[in-house]
Amino acid sequence: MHTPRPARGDPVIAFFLTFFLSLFVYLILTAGSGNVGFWSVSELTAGVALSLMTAAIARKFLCRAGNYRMANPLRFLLIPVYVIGPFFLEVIKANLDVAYRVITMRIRPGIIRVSSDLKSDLGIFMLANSITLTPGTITVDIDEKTHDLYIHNINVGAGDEDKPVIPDYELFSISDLPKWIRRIAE
Amino acid sequence: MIDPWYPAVLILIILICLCFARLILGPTPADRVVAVDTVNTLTVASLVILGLIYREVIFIDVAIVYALLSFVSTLFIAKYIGGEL
Amino acid sequence: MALPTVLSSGYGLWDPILWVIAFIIGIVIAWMLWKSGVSSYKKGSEQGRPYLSGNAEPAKGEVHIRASNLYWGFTEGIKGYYQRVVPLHTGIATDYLLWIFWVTGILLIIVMVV
Amino acid sequence: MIETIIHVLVIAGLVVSAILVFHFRDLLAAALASALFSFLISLEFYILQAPDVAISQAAIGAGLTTAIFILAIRSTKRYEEDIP
Amino acid sequence: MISEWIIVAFLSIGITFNALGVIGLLRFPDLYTRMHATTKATTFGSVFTSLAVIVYAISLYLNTIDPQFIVLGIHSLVAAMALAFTNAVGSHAIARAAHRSGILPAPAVIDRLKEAGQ
Amino acid sequence: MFWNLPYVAVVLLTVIGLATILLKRNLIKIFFGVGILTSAVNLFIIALGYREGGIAPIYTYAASENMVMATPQALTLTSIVIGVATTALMLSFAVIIYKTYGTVNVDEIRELKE
Amino acid sequence: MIPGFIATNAPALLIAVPLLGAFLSPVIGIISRDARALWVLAIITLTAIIGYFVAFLVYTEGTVLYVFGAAETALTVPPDSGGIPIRIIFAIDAMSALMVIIAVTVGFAVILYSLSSDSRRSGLEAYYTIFLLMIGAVLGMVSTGDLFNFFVFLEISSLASAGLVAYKVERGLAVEAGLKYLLVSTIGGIFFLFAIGILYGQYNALNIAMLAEVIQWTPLDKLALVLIIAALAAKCGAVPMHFWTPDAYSMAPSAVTAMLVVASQASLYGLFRICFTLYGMTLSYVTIGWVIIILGLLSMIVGVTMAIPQKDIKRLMAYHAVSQTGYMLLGVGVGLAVLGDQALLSSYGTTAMEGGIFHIFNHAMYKGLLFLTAGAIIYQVGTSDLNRMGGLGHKMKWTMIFFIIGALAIAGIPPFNGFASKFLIYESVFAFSPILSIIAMVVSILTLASFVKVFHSVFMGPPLPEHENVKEAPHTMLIGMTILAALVIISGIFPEFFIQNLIAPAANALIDQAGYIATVLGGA
Amino acid sequence: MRMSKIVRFSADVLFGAILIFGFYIILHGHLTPGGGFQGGAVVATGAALVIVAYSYEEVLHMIKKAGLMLQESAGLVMFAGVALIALGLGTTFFFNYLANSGLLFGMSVPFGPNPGELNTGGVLPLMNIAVGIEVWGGLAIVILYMLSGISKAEEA
Amino acid sequence: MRKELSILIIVILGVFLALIAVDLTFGAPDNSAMDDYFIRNGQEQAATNNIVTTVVFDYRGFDTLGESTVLFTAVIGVALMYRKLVKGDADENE
Repeated sequence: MHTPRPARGDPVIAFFLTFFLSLFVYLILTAGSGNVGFWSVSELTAGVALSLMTAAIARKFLCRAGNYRMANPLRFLLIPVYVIGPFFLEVIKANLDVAYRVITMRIRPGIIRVSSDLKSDLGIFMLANSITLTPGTITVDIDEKTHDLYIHNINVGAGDEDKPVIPDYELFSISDLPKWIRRIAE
Repeated sequence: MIDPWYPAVLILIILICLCFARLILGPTPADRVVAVDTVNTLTVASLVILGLIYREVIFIDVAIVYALLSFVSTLFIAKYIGGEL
Repeated sequence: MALPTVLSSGYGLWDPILWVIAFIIGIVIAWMLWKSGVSSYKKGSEQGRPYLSGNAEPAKGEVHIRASNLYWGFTEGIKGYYQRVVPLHTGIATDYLLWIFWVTGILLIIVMVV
Repeated sequence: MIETIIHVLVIAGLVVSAILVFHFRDLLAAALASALFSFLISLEFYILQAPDVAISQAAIGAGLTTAIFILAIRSTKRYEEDIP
Repeated sequence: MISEWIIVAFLSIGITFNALGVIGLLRFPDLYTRMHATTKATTFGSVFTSLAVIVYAISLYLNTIDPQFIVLGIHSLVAAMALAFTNAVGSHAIARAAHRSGILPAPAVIDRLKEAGQ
Repeated sequence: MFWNLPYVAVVLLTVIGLATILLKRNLIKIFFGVGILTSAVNLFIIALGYREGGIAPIYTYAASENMVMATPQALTLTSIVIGVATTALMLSFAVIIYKTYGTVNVDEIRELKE
Repeated sequence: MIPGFIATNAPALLIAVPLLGAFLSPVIGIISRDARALWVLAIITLTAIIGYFVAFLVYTEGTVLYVFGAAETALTVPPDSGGIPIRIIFAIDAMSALMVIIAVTVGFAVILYSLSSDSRRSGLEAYYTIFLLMIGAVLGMVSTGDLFNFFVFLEISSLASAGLVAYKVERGLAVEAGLKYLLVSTIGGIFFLFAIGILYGQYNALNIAMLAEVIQWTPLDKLALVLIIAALAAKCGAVPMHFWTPDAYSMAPSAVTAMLVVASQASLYGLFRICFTLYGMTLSYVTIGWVIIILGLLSMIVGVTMAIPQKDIKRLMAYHAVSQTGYMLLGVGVGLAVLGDQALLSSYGTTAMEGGIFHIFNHAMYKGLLFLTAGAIIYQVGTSDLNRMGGLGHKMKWTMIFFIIGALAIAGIPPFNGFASKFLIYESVFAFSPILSIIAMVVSILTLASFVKVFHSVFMGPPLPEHENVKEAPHTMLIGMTILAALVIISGIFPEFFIQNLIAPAANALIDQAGYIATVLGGA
Repeated sequence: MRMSKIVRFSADVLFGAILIFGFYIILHGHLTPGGGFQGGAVVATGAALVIVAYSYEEVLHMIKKAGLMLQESAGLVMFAGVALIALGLGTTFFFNYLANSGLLFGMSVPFGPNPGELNTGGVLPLMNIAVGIEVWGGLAIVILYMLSGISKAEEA
Repeated sequence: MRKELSILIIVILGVFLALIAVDLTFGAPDNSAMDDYFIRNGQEQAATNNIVTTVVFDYRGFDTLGESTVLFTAVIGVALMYRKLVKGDADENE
């Protein structure tokens, strides 16, 4: 329940972070409306106004944990790279795997415990979603304190059932997704 | 070359109808939730394609609303099943 | 301002002013009758007490005839009717709706056929 | 032609999900079927060229009505009693 | 011309995986394995059908410089992203809820979560 | 007849909704029936406004002389809002009733009768 | 004296003022209780003034038209539309004006009464909000000339009434009654919407006048008419769809009950408006007329006989409300049944309709008065069970006098207004069919009998020991009752004044379908 | 009870996105499908997302019932007020006095297919905003109240 | 007994409602004068591209006020149901 209290200057950062993110979303949604770049003047004005409103309302939500590492725009640029690059490859492999198992029904399910050294909310979140969308694994539960993930694996590797905890990078075969996530979020 | 979009939508709708089987059979509510979730995903896909078929750009908004909001009802049901509500 | 008072239905007439006058006359007559009563009556004395064949007067609350005892004869007289109609008021919401649907259905049959 | 088949299938799904709402004893499952019904009727509105109504039905039927129903089921009973 | 082939390829990939997901939903023995099928395969398939739409939009935009196809492409992309995002979180929520409500993976070889007693 | 498909669906949905209302005894289930009935009416009104090959009544890039009618969509929007408002109120009634009566079976919610 | 734009826009303000008052009342309620009471009082007074002003306009200058969103208030048909009204039109003719008068009068009296009768309770800001919404909805229902608009206001009044019926949440019973009412009105609303869809699908119009001009008598029209009749008759509590009436009326707070009577009558108004103005001569008036007459007869008989054995004072009065609704249906139904025959219509049909419509007015007044006295009794005694009352005549003199006035009026004893309308109904219905008239008289006698029972068991007898410290009702409650009682007496002593100036124009407005169409569509 | 950390975080992220998306739908009601009611429902669903992800006690700190009620009233008053201004201008209730006037939202639109421009529509965007505010408050407050019923039921 | 009556009336109503499927034609409305007017003039009169919004807020704006009021009423009703009770509420209980 206890969340770290944000420092003094932080609400301003939170406000502007929310503002720019929502402005970004708004501009994406209204692209193609006019001549100033892709946008018309009225759309830009409305976008700024609405984003200010959104920021006023939602600023407490986006940066709830008081973690402002994401205020660095370079990290945002990494996210699409991550999604299009290694993550996408994993997803393709995952789907081929699922296709294989759907057709052959060769499964060996079990719930295993995976440890990771990720600490930030975003990192855990990205790891959990990556796990859910990649080969044979679904995040079932999370240990709120140690941030260990409980994962349902459709095909538990031989010998894995004896280990109490499995490190996270063993789940991914093509590339080391946890490393990427660490680079983005930590 | 024939227009590929309509057959695609047709197959998606047929798949939606197949999901009914799991909805009827599903032994636990959780299975049914999974079936409904699948239907949502497929519906969003078909909405996007239908929007293209009708040559109406603005129709895609419906798909976005759909994708975002079905999530909320899924969460409500999941919270209820998990006994946390 | 001359207010028209006579109510006419095409078949009969009704003048409330006449009626009020008659009513007032009736009240005057009643008042005169009341005036001619015994003048030695005193309020609160022995004269005001009810005479119940020499028995003691029951407590105040007992004298009052409660509502459910009124019209016992009437309800008993058309008991057959009440036995049919009262159970229709089941208090179940869907029964109310069923009635509405049946009325709709019967009206449909009537209107469509006629 | 193919449009007609799509239309028929959506309507068939609509009717089937309505029947499922009628059929399920578990109110939670009925709520799910009702949510599905909302999705499909929204799709039907979409096919009938009414995107405004489709958005409205998706937002209301998919998101809020289901949520309200779940909350109400949570505060009352989950299973329907057997009919005597 | 080449765009048409890409579109058809993407569409068929998308539909194939959607179909696989639904077949998995019907065939697999218990909840968690079904969720494997539906979450991954249908998300992937739907993203690919959206990608087909996006490719179509791009190809049309390159032919006719008409901003409506930008809108079409971007909105389809947003829909696909929203879908991927919500599906992953949603299936996690369902899995967690199912495990909490006592549905155990039927032929499981190991269940650490149950051992952990959560 | 075959082309009247949405109307056939409306009739079927209406019948299912009525059946849910009348044959089920659980209040929440009855509300589901009301919801189905409302959706059936909405579908009916939308289907009234459809024109073969028409596009949505929104002027955008798409050019077509043939637009489907706008008024039914406006009416249906209103009707959907009314539906959700009614549902919310009815469900809160059901919750309160469950708190006081301990049941949501309509056969047992009949303190008021006769 | 009145600014010009208020005068021209009075019909819009008639709805806008109570709605705005309702929207703001939760905010005002935060400030203080007195501010809220003052606010509600100011709003209802303003509404009443506007209502009387609109009615005055209608009775002096003929039908008032108001087109929402047009450049001018009376521009019903835009010049380039080819003779089709495209916007929502308020067409307030004499019948609507009568209902407006009823609604604002009862609303004013009831709010005055309610200011003290409900002051001890919680949730008052919401309570007055819904109350104002309900009054606004009734005003909207009676003044609109558009089918879908009518439906919207019908739903507002349903939801508001249901919320108010369930106001005494702590009893559980009240919520049950509210739920039943809400279910019935929801189904009614769905039927009504279905009918609107059918009519719209055939004729592509929603305006009543426009529809009336083009309507035929196809099977679909028959279906629509039956759905509308079922929905609205259920909403106004005609037997055999009256079952919600006693539940809802007995469980609602008394002030609400008095207003519920008006809301029911607004539904009744809708029924008449659709039968006469929308369908008019096209429907087979004999069939529909007899349907309405039979509904009315059943209502009269079942209502009054069910009332006699009741033990709850408000439940008894509720059954009487059902029974009195029967009179209105009977009177107007006779008018409808002879609508096609001009000779019969002028010889007794019009009189019957005048009786029925006058009864609407009278019923709102005396039934409102009776419910208010019942509320005062319950407020002071703390129970609504007749068996536990008695001897209150010594303690609550004014309430007793008002009760006597109301009871004599409902029983049709001269010189109160109930007699006047019943007299018209008896006389004219006797010419139509003597049996009906005799039944109506018997029902009237039974009504008197059951009110003698109430009077005896509440006010007569020795003072009961459990009611030692019962006092007279507070002043605002008495003021509310006084307004209604005065109207009961005045309209009883000068019935012909009311008939000639209010009722006869209303009846003629109902009959004169062609005039309505010409006024609405020809105003361009 | 609150849901797992992943869901909570996604609710936090999505809340802003849904909010801005709802505003987009509200403001573009006169150009694209949507409008006040739909957008308001979307925003209210965003509030429902936060409500479902956190526990009732936490939600009470984040979202205030009184504020939502005020918001609802304010939206409706604004809606009726925008319509009532027309009376002061000598026209009728609900007259679209801003359309084609050149003022705010007052640009004219040529007949026929065109992509649309935000600065059009007269009073319609204002009404859309008003209805959006109202629906947002109303639907969110319904869910909050239903939730409060549950927590009361557990106390008893 | 109730069950049989219910099924019978459902069948009757279903048969009569089937009239709409027989008598109306889907996809080709008989009359469309009012809507043609909206589609022709709505865009210019209200300066709006979305005709549905034009109808909702301009031509039938008053309905929308009513619609919002319905929602408001329901919300206030729900608030009334879940309100905290005070002592004065119990006064009129039996």
